[in-house]
Amino acid sequence: MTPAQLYALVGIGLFFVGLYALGVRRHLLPRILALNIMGSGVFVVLVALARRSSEVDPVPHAMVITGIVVAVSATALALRLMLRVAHATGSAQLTDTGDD
Amino acid sequence: MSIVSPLVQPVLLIALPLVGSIMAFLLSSRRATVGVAVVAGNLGLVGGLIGRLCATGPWQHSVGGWGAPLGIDLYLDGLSATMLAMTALVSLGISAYSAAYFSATAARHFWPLWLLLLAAMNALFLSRDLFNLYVTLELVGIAAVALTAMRGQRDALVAAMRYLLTTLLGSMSYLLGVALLYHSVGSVDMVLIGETPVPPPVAAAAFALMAVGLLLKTALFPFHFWLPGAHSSASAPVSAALSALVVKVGFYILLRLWIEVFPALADEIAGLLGFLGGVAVLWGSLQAILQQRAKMLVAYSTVAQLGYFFLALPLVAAGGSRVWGAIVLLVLAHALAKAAMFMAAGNLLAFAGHDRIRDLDRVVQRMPLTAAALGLAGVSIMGLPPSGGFSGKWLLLQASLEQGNWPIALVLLLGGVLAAVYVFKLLEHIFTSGTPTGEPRAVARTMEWAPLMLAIGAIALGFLTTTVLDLLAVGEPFVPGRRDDY
Amino acid sequence: MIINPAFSATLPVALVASSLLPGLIIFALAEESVRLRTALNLLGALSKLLLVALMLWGVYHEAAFETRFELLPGLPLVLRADALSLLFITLSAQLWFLTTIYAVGYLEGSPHRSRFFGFFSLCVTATVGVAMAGNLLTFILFYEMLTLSTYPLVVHRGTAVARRAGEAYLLYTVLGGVLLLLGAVWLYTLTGTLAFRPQGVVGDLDARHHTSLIIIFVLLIGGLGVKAALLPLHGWLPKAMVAPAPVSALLHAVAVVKAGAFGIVRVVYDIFGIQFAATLGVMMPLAWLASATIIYGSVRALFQDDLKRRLAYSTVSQVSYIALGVALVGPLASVGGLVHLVHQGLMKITLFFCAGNLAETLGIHKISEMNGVARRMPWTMTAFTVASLGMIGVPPIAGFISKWYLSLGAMEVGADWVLLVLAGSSALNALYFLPILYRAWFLEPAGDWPQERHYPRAETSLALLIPPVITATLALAAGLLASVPASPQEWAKLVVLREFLDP
Amino acid sequence: MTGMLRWAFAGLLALLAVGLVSVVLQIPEIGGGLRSQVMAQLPESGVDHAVTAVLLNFRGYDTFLELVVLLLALFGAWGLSDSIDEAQLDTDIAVLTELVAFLVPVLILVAAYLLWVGAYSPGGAFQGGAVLAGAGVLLSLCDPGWRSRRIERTAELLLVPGVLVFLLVGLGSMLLGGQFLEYPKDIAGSLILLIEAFAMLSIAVTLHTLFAGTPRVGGDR
Repeated sequence: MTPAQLYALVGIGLFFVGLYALGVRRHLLPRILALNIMGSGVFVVLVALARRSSEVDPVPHAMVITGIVVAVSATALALRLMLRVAHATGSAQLTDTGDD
Repeated sequence: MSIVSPLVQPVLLIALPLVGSIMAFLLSSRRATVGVAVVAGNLGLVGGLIGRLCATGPWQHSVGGWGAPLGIDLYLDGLSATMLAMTALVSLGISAYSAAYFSATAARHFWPLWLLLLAAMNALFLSRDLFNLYVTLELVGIAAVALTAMRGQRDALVAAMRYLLTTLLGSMSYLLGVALLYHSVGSVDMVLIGETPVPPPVAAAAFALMAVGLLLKTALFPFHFWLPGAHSSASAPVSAALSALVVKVGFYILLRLWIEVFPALADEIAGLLGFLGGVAVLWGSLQAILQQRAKMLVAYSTVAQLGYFFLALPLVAAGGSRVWGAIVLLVLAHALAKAAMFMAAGNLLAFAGHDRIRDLDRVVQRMPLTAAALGLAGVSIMGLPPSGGFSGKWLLLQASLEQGNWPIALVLLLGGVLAAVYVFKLLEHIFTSGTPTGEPRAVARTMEWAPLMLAIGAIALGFLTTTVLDLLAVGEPFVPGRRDDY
Repeated sequence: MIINPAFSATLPVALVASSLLPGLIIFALAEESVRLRTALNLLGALSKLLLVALMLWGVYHEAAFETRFELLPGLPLVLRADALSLLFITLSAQLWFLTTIYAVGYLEGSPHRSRFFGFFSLCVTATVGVAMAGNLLTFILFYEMLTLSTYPLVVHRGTAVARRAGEAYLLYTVLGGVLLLLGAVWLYTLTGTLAFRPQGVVGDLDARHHTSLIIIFVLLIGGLGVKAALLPLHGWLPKAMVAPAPVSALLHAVAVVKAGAFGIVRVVYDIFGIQFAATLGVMMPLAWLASATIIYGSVRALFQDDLKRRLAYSTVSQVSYIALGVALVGPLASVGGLVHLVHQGLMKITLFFCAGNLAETLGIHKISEMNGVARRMPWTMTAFTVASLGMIGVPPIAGFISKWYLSLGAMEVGADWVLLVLAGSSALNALYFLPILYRAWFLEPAGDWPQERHYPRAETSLALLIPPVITATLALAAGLLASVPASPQEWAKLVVLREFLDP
Repeated sequence: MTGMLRWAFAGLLALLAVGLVSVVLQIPEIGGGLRSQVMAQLPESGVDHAVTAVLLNFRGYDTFLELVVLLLALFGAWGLSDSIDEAQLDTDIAVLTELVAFLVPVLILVAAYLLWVGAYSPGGAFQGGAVLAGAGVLLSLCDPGWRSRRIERTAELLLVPGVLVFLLVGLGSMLLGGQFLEYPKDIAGSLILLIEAFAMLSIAVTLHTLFAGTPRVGGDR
């Protein structure tokens, strides 16, 4: 296994750790973080596999930078929304009977 | 390629609403005027594009002049043009409605977001680049969530939060699939990937990740859990946009993947998706029948109607590429009818202050145009003639009987009956005489006319079936094996 | 005969538009604009009559009227006038005109009249479309439109009973629509066409498809049988009698049950072809079913005290004469069935108009309240009497002609048991109509009428009185003048000649 | 979620992860992906750094849309801004104030450098913008009201030029006969720097507004 592949596997690991936390945690903050960790996992996969040969492929790097900005934007909105939800319901969790 | 007149460039479909959005953000008044003008202009542009498309065939626009795989290609064929036209038409109805619906305070939040959503959907329908599609998907998702949350009520906030988590999860799954594909092919251009051999396990994993992500966003049963809450708790024009347009976006990408990238793999999961679609039709319809509130009923109806798109996939897999035409017809018919229904339901809510179905008698009698919109949209949702819903269902029924696929035929018919039950659960209140209670709030005329016009559109689609199918066929998007010979 | 092709293509559209446009305008009218609404209604009805007359003349001289429009790939919307469609259109156009007058009088001062007349016009539009449908797709389109436009009329009163009747109506008709749709699409996958053609379109199919064809036949007849109130699909019809009298007229005589019966004729003649249907072995079961419905409806009618319910069950019974005539597979029986399409319409609309008059003028809804009513309302009860005697089959009223041809036809094809059915039915008709006539003419009134209203000029409002008198006269004339050219009987013979016997 | 379910969920995810790992190991070697093409076209791109060339030129359209995403998030947050009680921080910390007084000018310099250096080595608008936004957040931590007192007007106007300049350059290149964002070769480098400069400012202000400010801007005046 090359180091690039190893890093890619770490990325996969991050993705699933995030997914696990997203499924298990109830509080919204860890869930938003979990999505960020999943995103980081994907970004690591993208960048790591770009290094498999001696020549580094720059395109995935550019994609990751774009992806990070998108993730940052989404996270910002998610955090604001979380604050509003906490403000409106008194708890930063999604109750199962949350709609209505 | 370069002689395309500057007035009908696809890029303008992104630039115009984007500029409109920024204007609506910076202006301190007249937001609605700007918004409606921009959306009308968008419709004009789409009309011009379709004219060009029919005259000269499909064309691509290589952003930056590089071309795939280095650059990003925009691509316009009959399928993307049809989706753009659907978006433009429905958006105009929603915008006209919104101009009267929102208070000045709400309008300053609504218009920038809504016009950006339009720009994002246009960008998405024009893109052929899987990574660029990821960016546009995020744009659409974030805009949709922000619009849902904008109403600020508790139920809307909670639903928006759930929607956001779901849509972000979907994007992550999709992006991981794109990452696998990029590193196997060295391109994110759909057509190039489709032409390059990919090791089967990699292709399967990538397709599975992308499909799951898109299904989450398209709310196919059992991924529909977020939809009824979000679609019913948003403000009426937003509900209309979500149900009519936003959920279709994920389905569109899935469709493109199916045709361009993974035709063989897709055929293998057609059975599963068809099954889930069938369950969605029945489950969504039953839930709709059980609802006590009008907007919830309409939202569950969306769950059911989305099911039809997937229900038909086994028919495609069995060699009926004509079936795509029927599916797209259903997508269009649902967009028009469902937008009309949500806006009509919004009128009931605005008029009476509630949308409890039991007590609607007192309301609908005094809003004949809204009642007519509900009725006509209902005709298309039930799949009765003449309507776009009927044409689509007829063609699907025909395909399923030709292939001897009786389960699909039966679900199609049963779904129609169940739809009749929930549609008439709403409609029968139009004709019963209730005694008005309390002083109702007046509803602006445009808020009555906008849904009616869209509902009439859903009916008119029944008479334009062959025209739409001809437009769809431009560039032969559904013919397997057709490749860049333009 | 050669006519201008543009004219020949426009006429069917104009015929549809003559009620569609007034209907759509009426929806937009304010409740108070009574004059404009009435004017539009009558204008539409009159122009339709005029157009029908034009078309009758043309078709009699073998002109072709046809309009097509590509609706689905390979499946056009076709509006076409042939002898059979004109038989139906002429009936519905005339009766629509009279029903409009009647409805204007009947609903005077009641709420939601714009809505009512709007849907009323749509309903007739759909009927005309059903009649002129040139293929099964077009037929289904207008057939469903008929369902949708009649529903608001059935629930027009807005009461809980009306809502339940509406639900029953929808339940039956929506399920019927599903059967029809399935049958039609299935048929299309076998034949590649849904056109109505003399001798049908399925005769050339390979014998291995015959089982499918039998199932398709059952599906189509099932879908149509709902509106034609064939046993056991008739349940909605007696419930729907809660609707106002003009709506009952529409349901029972002008539009709905007729559309079902007409559809059965079309499917048998122009989809399957009557000879082929007979070789498939589906005609005899249809004849049995029709006979069973005839007897069942009559027996149920016997036990109803509510006048409109009795009339409703009578319709269940009488409409099946049409199916019976077709199902016997003989030219004479066919003439009997087809002519009954018209005759039943004339007689039944008279009966419902009269029932409405009794309810409107005196508040009478039950037969037991009708003692001596003929003295108070002689004109109404004369019309009622003519129509009921016609139903029984007393010569020289229209109903006699129908039964006469049906009997001849039954003997022609050797189905002697049908004579028993006809005789039994006539006896039952007499049993449930004669007591009404006896009460009305010969018994003393019990006292005050339940809810009497007085009118200065006649026993009731003229708008309510004139239509039943005209229809009763027409029913009498159709029998007396049966052999005059262009009488219903002669026109039915023309249909049979052109569609049934021509090679 | 109960304990058993958690374990089941974890087990399922582990299975999926193992499956995906085996898939990743099967991804074929494709010789540096698009590197050779990027390198071949690099001289045409107007910049010397490959990643910047991809970001701002070859896939400049993605970056353009990325700025739109940022703007969108701001619009969304703006729609949610009413009636949130902003957390009240204890801002009276001498150390922090000292630190900020020293750091902010440095960070501004770093941002400018990052923007400049992006043309030939790692760096660029987003990195510079993030650093600037960080400086703004630091300022907000010790003085939450600084922005509204000093530069609110300017800040609001700085939210949109990133997208607008990008769009204008793109449409302008179409007027010159090219495709969208097809920069004329001889001035590509200058155009990219122009785009990046405005993008950096907009990114910085947007990020700062999203994470530290109360976005109440534009038409609210």
